[in-house]
Amino acid sequence: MTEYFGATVADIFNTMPERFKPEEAKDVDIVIGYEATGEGGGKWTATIKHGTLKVEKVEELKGCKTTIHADAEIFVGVTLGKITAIDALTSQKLRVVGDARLLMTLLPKIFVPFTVTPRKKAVSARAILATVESRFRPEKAEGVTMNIGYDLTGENGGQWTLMIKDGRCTVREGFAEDLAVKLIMDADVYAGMMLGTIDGASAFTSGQVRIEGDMMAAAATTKFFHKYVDPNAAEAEELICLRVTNSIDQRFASGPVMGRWFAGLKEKKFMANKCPECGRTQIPPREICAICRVRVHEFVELGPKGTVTNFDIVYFASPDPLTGAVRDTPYTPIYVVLDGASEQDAFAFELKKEDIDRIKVGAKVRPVWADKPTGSFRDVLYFELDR
Amino acid sequence: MKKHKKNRNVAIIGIGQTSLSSHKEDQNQVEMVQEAVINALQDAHLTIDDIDCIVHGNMELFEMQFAPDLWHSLGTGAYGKDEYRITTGGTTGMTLVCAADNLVASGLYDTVLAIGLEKLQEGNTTGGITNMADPLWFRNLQTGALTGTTAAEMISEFGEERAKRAAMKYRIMMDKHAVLNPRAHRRFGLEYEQAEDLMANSPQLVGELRLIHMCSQSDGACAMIFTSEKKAGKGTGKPPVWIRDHIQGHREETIPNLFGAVKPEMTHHYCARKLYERNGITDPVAYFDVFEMYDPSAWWAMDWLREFFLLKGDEHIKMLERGDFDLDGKIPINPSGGVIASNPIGATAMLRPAEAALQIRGDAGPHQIKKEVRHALASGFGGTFWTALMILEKDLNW
Amino acid sequence: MAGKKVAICAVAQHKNEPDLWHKRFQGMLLDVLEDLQAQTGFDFNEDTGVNTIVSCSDDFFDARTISNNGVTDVLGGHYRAEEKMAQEGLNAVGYALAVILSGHSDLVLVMGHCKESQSESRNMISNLGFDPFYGRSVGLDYMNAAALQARAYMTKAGITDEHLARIVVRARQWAARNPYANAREILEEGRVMASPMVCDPIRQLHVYPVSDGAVGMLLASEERAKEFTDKPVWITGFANCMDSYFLGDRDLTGNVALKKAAERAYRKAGIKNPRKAIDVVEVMDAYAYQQPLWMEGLGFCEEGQGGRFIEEGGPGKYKVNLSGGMLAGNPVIISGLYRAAEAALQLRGEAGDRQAPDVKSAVAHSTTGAAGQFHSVLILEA
Amino acid sequence: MTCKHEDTRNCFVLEGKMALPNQYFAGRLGSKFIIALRDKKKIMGVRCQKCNKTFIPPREYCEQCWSKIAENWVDLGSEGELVNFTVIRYNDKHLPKKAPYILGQIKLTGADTPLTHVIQGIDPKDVHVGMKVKAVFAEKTTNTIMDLDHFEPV
Repeated sequence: MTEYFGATVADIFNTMPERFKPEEAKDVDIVIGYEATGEGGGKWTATIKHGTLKVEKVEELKGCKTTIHADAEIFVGVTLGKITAIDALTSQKLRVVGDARLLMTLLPKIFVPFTVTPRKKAVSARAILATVESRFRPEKAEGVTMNIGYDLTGENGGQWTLMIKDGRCTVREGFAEDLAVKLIMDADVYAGMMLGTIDGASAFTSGQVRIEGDMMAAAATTKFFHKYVDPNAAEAEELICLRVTNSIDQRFASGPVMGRWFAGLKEKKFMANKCPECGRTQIPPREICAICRVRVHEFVELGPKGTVTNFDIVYFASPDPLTGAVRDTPYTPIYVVLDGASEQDAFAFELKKEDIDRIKVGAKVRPVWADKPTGSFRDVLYFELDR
Repeated sequence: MKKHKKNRNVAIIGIGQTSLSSHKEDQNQVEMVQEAVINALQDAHLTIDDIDCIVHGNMELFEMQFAPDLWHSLGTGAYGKDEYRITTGGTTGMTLVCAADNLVASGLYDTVLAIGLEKLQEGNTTGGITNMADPLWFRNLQTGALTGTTAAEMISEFGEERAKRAAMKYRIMMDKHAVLNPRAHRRFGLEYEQAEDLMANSPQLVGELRLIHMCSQSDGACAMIFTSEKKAGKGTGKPPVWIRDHIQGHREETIPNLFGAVKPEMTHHYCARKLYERNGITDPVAYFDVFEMYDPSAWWAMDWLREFFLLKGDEHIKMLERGDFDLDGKIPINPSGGVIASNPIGATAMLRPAEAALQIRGDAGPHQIKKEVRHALASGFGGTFWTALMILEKDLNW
Repeated sequence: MAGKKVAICAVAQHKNEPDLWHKRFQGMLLDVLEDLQAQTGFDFNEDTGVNTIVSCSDDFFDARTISNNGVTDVLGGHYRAEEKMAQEGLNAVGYALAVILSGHSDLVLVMGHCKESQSESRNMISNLGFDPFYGRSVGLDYMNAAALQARAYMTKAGITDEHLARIVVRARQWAARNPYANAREILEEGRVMASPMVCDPIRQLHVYPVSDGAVGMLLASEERAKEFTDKPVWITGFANCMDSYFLGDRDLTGNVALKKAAERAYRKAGIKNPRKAIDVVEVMDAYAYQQPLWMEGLGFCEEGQGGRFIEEGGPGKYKVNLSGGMLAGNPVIISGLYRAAEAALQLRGEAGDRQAPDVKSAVAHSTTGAAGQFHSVLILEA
Repeated sequence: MTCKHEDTRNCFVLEGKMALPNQYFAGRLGSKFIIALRDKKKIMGVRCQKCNKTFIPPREYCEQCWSKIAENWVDLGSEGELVNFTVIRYNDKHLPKKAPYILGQIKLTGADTPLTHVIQGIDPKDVHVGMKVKAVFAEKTTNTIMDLDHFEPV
């Protein structure tokens, strides 16, 4: 199949089950359809239900809640992060029928990202052993005299001894007579351990590695050497990225003016303040009237009912940067000139979900208050149509 | 109205940009800044020793870097020099140019380098913008930074079909310009034939504001060098471009009062009116040869053209429909592709006068306007509807 | 520049407080604005009033993206130009000077605010002023960076723990006379020397206290100044200078940046010998050791002679920080603006109990960054 | 004016936080520096031939003469001299160690500029300028300068 960026479209779907995080998908019940067009393309469905995943290659996309469509190259590029998803979506090179938010929210949560492992040239155990002398750290092996034997089995195997003495390390083929410890394993397991693709501890517990002699000495040897660096790894440049959440606690002062506003909410009242010069009612109140540039002292109660002057229907909510949570859409912020307010000074709040379909400019609305207001932004639940 | 006066004339003599892209993993902040600074110095045929003063700006809560100019000084070349850091949100880049203009005109400094930057990839753009809102009230409402009200108003004023078509034509025109600009971030290769499809199928964000209408999020930096009339043209590389005048108009932070039953004069309109008045410009459309506008979305851009050019009724839509804003039109808008194509926030508003100056010099590259550009307008936008507006001239003859 | 072209017509300070929990920035700034208007009667008329405001605040300290956005109205910035100096506030005065000299505006309002008490730790904020890989991760912040500078400088200049105590005691004595100062309690040397080490050799009482404040001033061109005051304070010199970012690249005791900034500012003001020409000095001494160090940089003391300077009563002789200085508490972002305001009051003869006789010229200094990476110097004359 | 008297009856303090996720890039040069530290336990500096100075941490250009020095890597060795220090006696979230800990400026043998880093393995009261120290590398990587965990007396 045709490769793009070192992977095929099929690779993405073949690796899906192993990349799936069932614990994150416990509450998910969805069928997602994928269509990659052009060379190397095809159609797949992913059925995710209560922590289970079924991936199928299909002829037709049927019964899908959301379908994702793109040219095969775009498909692989976006999945690998080589092509910016939002750009592909903006230019319609990637299309989503249904809920486009899945790309940004659900999918990153329930799947480990798809990556391509660059095909490395195999490194032989012999080549790694050839670097042992140069990786030796005499400062860590002060006063140590020890011979360590490696019995590497399999096709690329052989027998070697590492001899540590007088702050030097030499490697020779075959076994020396007084081995402190002998490590027996397949040569490929040794190579894997040195490259970091096989975990040493689990290789030992699983019996892939056998140790004869002084167990403690075997454990101590690792610190005598610098880590082996794969010479082929240099082909893919590593660019360091540091991910960190910077968080500083704050104490925001209300001051007397906003303090009065919140005190009003506690009594289920909208307390605006009124400019002594132009009579404008500011909601929420401000210390000054920006237009007349005079301090505002007088508070007046507005509403609680009002007239809608403008509204928005939000279909796309950005995820919370810290939690990744996304609020339900659509939701509708409305702009309301409350009864008694000056006509340019609208108040912004959210409309009750059930009223979204019937909202229009000029509609009369009323606030719905929390049972027990505490003087916070949660005291008003939403506005609803006044009928 | 007082006439505009200036202690001495100020020229733009160097312009440097980095590429604008969604990611720059291979550079840290300093290195990105330095790339723009070196490009500007080369453009001006100057060395860092020729610079008297640096003006730096970005929006530091995006990168979460406190007093970033202090670290960035490694790349800005501020060591041993005077330095200012001036920021005003989205308008920052333009404010830096205004500041450089003031600093040179004051006589305190002869040659000033201004640098605006943002590395949005290093931060969280949405979170950064949410932190703009008052922590006591609006930050908790989380109604978001996007609004579809302009779309709704244009639809009600000009009819659904015409309004939607206008916004989409503007959007595709911007992409056509961006395709010609090798530095632009998003170059999709959109065609006008796609308009219908995009109007119907681009994901909806808020009301009729769709994903395709919105600006990008980019990494990048822009540097510009300014000098006095006396020094301009002496040993510098490119012909000077003159800053004639600039104006800034801010607004109180409360936004809902823009959506009441009556609307206040828009800051764009206010600034344009004042700026033209004090410079004796009566017909801006006839006067200017190009306008680099800060256009965060296609809907806003269409609406704002009417404000900036002090037009009435549907004149701005007619102009778009006639092709007046095209690259070979009467007054081309954003030959660079605008903010819709590239948006490294702290540099975005500086890219407007930078690109306008390139047009005046005639060396913008593939997106150069064919006819001669003598008078250019550039705008910045930010905060809670803040405006910065600047007039650039080819000749010192106003 | 030379000459009296731009004047400070009025200054207003909000009292510095350790925790203004009941006030937000807007309220603090409005107090300052009303004070300035009461003093001068200026307005915001489009043609004849203030149409350019240079503010000073910080996004981190305010915890707000675009910190000036929240205060545009109380600065009078509605439909006017408002530019935020995102550096220490003394640079706002320097930039406002340029705005007037350029001809762009003939009146500029400068307004700064900061509440250090709002964040849980100002050291956490300054830690974010270091680069993410080499500086933040080892825990650098402005206080421990200052401690590194303190040790190096004290060794070089022969400054003892006792000298530092003397500086703090003197600062508090003057602060007690300054109604705007935060820490006004008189201290004994013994108490300073017994205060706990926070970051050797810096003790708790060597550190400026956490402070909330706001300060403003009205600047006018030569032609307009007389409309607003009969006691103009002229700005005759301003300059600033940047040193290297990495602490290791720097000579922490050599005042490289401050010397250059001072030299450039003095040159503009036509000052050859500051010791003779300057009557009062306001330096931004966030930590006690900084007072003699900055005095060296400003040219009032030979390099490396800070210890002797204290012994010989240099601070008294040159009338350093009659306000109590930053050691009495100003927020870090606007401490220089307070320095300039206090220097202006001295020049106007309005400094109350802390007034020095016959003040004709003054220097105000500020610094930002770790261990004084960046310095600003303002020269004022009556 | 000092402070206007206000009615503070309705005033309160809202507790909140400023918190955002960031991802910082070390850049190509910085990555090489950190990878050398992490994988090879080598502390590398960059040398300006013109100014005859070797700098650490790395930077692309020499700030003094503005020449490109990015690839002039020099192995600085892992020992040096403590040229300055402070004992941090307060605890705060941004500090990598519990107080009291020593923050020092260490001039490595091959470098001209000292590096600011943590000193351990000595009582704060015994630490002194001029002490010889050596690098101790971290067991676990953080991909920062803390891959060099601290310096300790030789």
